[in-house]
Amino acid sequence: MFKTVNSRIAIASALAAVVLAACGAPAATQAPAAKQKAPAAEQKASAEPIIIGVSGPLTGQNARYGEQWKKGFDLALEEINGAGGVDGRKIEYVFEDSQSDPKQSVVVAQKFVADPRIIVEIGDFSSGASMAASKIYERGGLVQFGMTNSHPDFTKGGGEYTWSNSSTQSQLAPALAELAVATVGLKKPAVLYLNTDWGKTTYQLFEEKAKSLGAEIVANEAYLPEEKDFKSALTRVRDANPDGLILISYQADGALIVQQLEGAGLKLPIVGASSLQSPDFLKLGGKAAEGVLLRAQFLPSDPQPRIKNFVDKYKAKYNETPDFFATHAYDTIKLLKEEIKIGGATREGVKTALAQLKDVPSVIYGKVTFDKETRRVSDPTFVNLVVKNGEFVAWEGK
Amino acid sequence: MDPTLRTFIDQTINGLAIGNVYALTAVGLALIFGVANLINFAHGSVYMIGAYVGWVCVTWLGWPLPASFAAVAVVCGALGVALERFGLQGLHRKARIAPLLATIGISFALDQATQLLFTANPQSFPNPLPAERIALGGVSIGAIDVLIAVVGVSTAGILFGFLRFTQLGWALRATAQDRDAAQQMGVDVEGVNRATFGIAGVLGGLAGALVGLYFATVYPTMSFQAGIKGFAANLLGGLGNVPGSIVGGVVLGLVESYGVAAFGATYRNLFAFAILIGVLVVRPAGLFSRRRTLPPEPMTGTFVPNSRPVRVPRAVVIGGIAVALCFPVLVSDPYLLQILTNAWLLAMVALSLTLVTGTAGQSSLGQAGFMAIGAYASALLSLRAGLPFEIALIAGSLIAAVLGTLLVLPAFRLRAHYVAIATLGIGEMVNQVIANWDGLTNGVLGLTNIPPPSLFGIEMVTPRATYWYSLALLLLAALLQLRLLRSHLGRTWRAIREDDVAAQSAGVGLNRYKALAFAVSAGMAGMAGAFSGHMYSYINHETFASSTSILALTMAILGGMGNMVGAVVGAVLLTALPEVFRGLVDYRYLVYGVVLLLLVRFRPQGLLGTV
Amino acid sequence: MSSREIGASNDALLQLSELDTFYGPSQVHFGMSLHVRRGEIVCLLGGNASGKSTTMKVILGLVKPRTGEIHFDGHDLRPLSTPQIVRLGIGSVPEARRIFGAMTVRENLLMGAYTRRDRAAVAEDYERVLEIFPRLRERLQQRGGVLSGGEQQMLAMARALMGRPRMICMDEPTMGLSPLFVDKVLDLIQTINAQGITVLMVEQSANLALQIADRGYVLQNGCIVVEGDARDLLLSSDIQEAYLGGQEYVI
Amino acid sequence: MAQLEIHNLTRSFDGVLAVDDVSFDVRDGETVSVIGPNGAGKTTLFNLVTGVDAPTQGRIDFDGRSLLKLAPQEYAGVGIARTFQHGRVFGNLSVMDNVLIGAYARSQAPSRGPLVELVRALVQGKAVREEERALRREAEEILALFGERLLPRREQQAFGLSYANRRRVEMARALMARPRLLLLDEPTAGMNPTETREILEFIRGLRQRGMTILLIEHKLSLVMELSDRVVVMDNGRKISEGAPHVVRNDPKVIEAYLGTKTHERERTARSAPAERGSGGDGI
Repeated sequence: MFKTVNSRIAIASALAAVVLAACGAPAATQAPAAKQKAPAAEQKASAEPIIIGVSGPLTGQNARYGEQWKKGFDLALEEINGAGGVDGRKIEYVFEDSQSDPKQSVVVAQKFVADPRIIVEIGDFSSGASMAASKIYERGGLVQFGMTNSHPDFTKGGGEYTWSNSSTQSQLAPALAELAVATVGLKKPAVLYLNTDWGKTTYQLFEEKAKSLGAEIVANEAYLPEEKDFKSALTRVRDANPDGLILISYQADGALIVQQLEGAGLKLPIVGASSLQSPDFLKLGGKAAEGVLLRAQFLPSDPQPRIKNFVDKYKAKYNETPDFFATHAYDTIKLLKEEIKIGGATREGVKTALAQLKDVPSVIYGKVTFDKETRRVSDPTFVNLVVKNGEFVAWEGK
Repeated sequence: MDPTLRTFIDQTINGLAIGNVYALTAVGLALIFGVANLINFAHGSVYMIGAYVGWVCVTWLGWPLPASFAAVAVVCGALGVALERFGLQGLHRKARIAPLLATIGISFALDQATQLLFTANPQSFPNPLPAERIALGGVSIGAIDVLIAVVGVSTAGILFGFLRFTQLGWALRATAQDRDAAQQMGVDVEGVNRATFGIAGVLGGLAGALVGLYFATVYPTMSFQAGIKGFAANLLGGLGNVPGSIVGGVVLGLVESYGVAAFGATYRNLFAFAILIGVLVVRPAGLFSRRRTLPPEPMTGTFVPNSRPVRVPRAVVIGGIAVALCFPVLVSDPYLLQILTNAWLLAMVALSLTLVTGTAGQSSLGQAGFMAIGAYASALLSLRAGLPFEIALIAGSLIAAVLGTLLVLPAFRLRAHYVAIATLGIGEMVNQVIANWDGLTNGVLGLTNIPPPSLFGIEMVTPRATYWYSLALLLLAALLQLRLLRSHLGRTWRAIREDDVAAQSAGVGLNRYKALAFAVSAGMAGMAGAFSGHMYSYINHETFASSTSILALTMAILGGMGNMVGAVVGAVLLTALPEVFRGLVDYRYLVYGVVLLLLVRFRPQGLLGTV
Repeated sequence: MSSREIGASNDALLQLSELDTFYGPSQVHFGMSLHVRRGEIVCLLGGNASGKSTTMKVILGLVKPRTGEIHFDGHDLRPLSTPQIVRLGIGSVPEARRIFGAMTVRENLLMGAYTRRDRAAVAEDYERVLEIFPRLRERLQQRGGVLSGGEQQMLAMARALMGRPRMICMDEPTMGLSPLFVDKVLDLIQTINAQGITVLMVEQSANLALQIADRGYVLQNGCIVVEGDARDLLLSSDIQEAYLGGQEYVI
Repeated sequence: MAQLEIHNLTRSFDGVLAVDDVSFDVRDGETVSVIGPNGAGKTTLFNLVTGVDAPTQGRIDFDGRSLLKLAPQEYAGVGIARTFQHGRVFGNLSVMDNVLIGAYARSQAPSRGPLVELVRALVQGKAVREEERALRREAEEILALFGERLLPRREQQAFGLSYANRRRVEMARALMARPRLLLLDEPTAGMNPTETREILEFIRGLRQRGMTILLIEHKLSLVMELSDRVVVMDNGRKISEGAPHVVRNDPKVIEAYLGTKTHERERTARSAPAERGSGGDGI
């Protein structure tokens, strides 16, 4: 039954050797994940591509967000590289899976920092994973560009190397309150919010603004990200007799809530945060999503050319309507391209160029300019949407 | 109708519906535990696959519900059988920890395979049932509630009939009661084993399909929560007790529902685990145990494998340490340094676990909770009290030691599997409390701007500095642990692990040594957590998730129980493997799961063997 | 087949030859041999821990000997699994009865017929067995675990009969029973034997077992030390010596 | 003077009497054996005496102190050591460590609080090292009692030992506690004649050195050779007690072992507890 001791040591040490050897390898051998189909004629043989690092979830609990990002990236790069790239250099990205786990995002951060080809980093997805890596990016002099990081302290974590084009709650929440209280006229709303840094901050800012507008929040229910059964919480909401429901939710949980409303005996006007704006919310919410109002940042069916062009191209490529995350990813790549044009394809260049950007076209915001103090988008615009016949359409008031 | 009464009835219906689903999951686990004496960590994955099969049938193929459910039953039944045949067969003769680990590997592989096939996006599973609701007085019931009730009750009925009136059902019950006697009746117990996994697969798959339909969504990660809740329900009713599991599921559903009604939805899991631990403490064998149990046979050769540990020559260990110390001089790649820094920190956790689980025999799945306590204590002390890093780190690990031990105290009367589940529950509770205790922990917003590790006021922030700092802490911890293991204390702990009854007869009081083991272990895990927190500069309630506990257990088992060198080797391997497989991108956790499974198959006692 | 055992014959239904059996490092059988002829009642006697129960386990394939041979009706049993051996026609009344306590008496009985597919004949046997054991008929729907020790013993025997075995191995069928029940059980064993079923029984109560047996073996520390015709053994003092310790301890 | 006194000990399981009103004592320096056929209640009796199980009625006193209030781990402290029926050794521990555990109750380690113990284990000062060295010497002396059986294997893990050697390790562990009463549960079960003979000689040696022993054993020849007195049990009751040669010729004992030759049986009608199947968690 027992092998000799020597053979076992041999196995163990062989394994260890393989692992360590392989550890050293991937940095050198890993090919960029993006596959470009630019015509050969347009390529300059000598030009090295410009590389963007992406740290995000491709496996694990949040893998679906990483998948959406990829779609947005690929579409944007197809356009940019199809048009010859920047100064004749193609842009590519390296997507490293972090599972949105801080243990792995710091490893990825070190990997990117150490890879001189990488001039800017995008991600990570969750606050825990992103902010654990911020200091590493700051020390490495590599800009960390967050797309989903609305945590109020995110852009403080890595000093002037941390930027984000995610609108903050301080912008979104008051806008949401204005829609719900001032426009729709809810005086006694109930709020359901996701118990994460995002949901909680949004709720607190919403409450502040709603009160100042004269509304009283009769019930507030926080719920965990993995929650699927809202019936008990909704029964509590029902007992508070609200005149409307505010959803500070993501797509899947928001859809579950609207579906379970009827079961809880609730029929109320619903006003949701922009995060609900996704084909998934429509798909998962089905009929129950009809009539939900959103304070959102863009409307896919908006006839404005900047939006229509994007949505059409996206639909042609993926046969689905883009969601908030894919659109953000698309926007971000386009934005970074502008930076590179101004500041050059270096890390320092990216940092300085971000502050100089002015009115960069964006699908979501229309035009983006960064606030140099907060390193976030200044004055983002919002639109009101309503779900009608399974689609988001502009809401023109009652 | 009186609104309070109406609320109560509504919450009861909610609880019954979700409890029904818990019960279906728990029954499968109970059958498997009864027949194969195994906690099946892959059961949640079977449940998830059931949901996907149902979704494919209804939305892609357009099949009616009954046909779809039949397909779910067939596919998941076959999956259960395959799981036993390819993943576990032959392992049940090995130490019990081996098949447990094998099921963890299988669940990794299944979850990842599903994600590759259907993407990670949640898929819409529209409910084909009529939307009308049946009004009963002031409350109303939807068609889906009725469906769940019908499927739940009829499945329980069919299962009852199967167990009572069919030959295979008898064989199954007979095998669960007395394997040897069943064999003497001519029962092919291996076949019964397979059949049990098949039936459990059917039940788990149906539960998954029902939940998919109930919430109109299916997604690959639905497996973990389902598995945990299934265990909880099963444990409430008593491992291996089928009717008990049904009641346990319903009780859990109701308790959660009433708990949410009283305190809010964020307390759902806190409630579930609190009730679980409560029941474990009061009635360790479940709510319905009848048996007054005398001390069972020793765990020797059953849970912890017997093995001759590989004697790693001292020169190799010292050489290894020397190489580790010199590594940053030779290699400057911060990526590699960060991987190894992570490996050293996880090695500390693996060491802490191999002490309490490997050496003292108290299987812990709560190390992440201890890490979180240490991290928050240290971060808060340096943020709010302005303590220097070194002091905060030590204080943090001491607080983790004391709090951790106090939390585990009620679980001291439990044994083997039960300790594992109780500590898993405790770990989850720690994170839930952190998320809900805004005043102290800043709630879900987490703690930002935690000062980086420093030494005598000098910040240690470069990859090399953190590498050496964490390695030094690891070596210090290892040295302390080695000293403990070489003292009478190590001997006493190992004696308790091997045979607590015999140890007692030599005069050893068990609680004292369990407490000491948990204190040292929690302190060490707390230190690793504290260092990580300062290194990350930001922590929240999700930073130290339960998956870290399972990872640490995997490392300890892989290295060999109680084997310190093994724990470090396991930590380095399991930290490095996913990095090695980075080139595989989406496939890496699939490969990781398969590698884990293979390692268990060929070296169930761990790479370096039990000490 | 070994020719070393005295009295080994070609009409033996069961033949054990030169068995060495181990539990881990501990040796139980030391070159043990015995045989059972068709239609016989053979009792295997011996004190506690002499290796009797292990002999039963070896025959049923629950424990495999390290060396030696086991043949039943021309079949080599060593490579066969327990269910395969049971299918060859060996029934068992295990030590401590091993009733399925959470199953009803009826279910226990039908478990005995687990290997059989001839449903009509099973139903016939079911009635027949209940005629032999009328006590069980009164308790058909009760759980096996609530029966008294004697009733459990009956159930175990009835369960073994349900498999229509050619031979039944009984491990201490009288253990822990009151005298009244002991008589009853012994009578029943004779009844079973009269129906043409060969019986190998392990017993500690030598005087009782030898009253109904044709032949007997005495096992001590894993070796057969005495064997012979039941009547001769009953009269000889060898058994008492073997049980309570003779002058010479080491054999 | 009687060291261990058992008065009217009774243990019933669901109304079935496994041990029924048993009384006997073991005096200083005496070797007393308990014998009886399978199911006689010996194991239950042993479980009661060792504190693993609690009696329904009756008293167990040791040196005039009741043992019933003690937790299982407190027995070692009052001077009672035991071995187990199936030989419970610590499989993954070395022979030496197995034996050293035996000295636990009389070592310095547990005498102060757990924190002091932890610190002492970490620091391992002079006193700690001295004690450890002394205990090791003592353990080697005890191992030497078994000749060359264990001493050369003292650093081997116990699970790899032969069965007989594991039993020897168990006995060495019990002796290491320097007990005043040694409880041996079938010390030669599963041993071959030569090994049995060795154990017999070993126990005889202990006896000669004045050890008080309570022995449960199946090999009656060994019991007859070793015991000062023999207690015979059948169906939970004590049916005979006395010197070995007296008990051997007691007709009641012969009948209990061999069964009656006639049908006039005098044994009390009583069933032993159903060992299996009662109250399984019903699948």
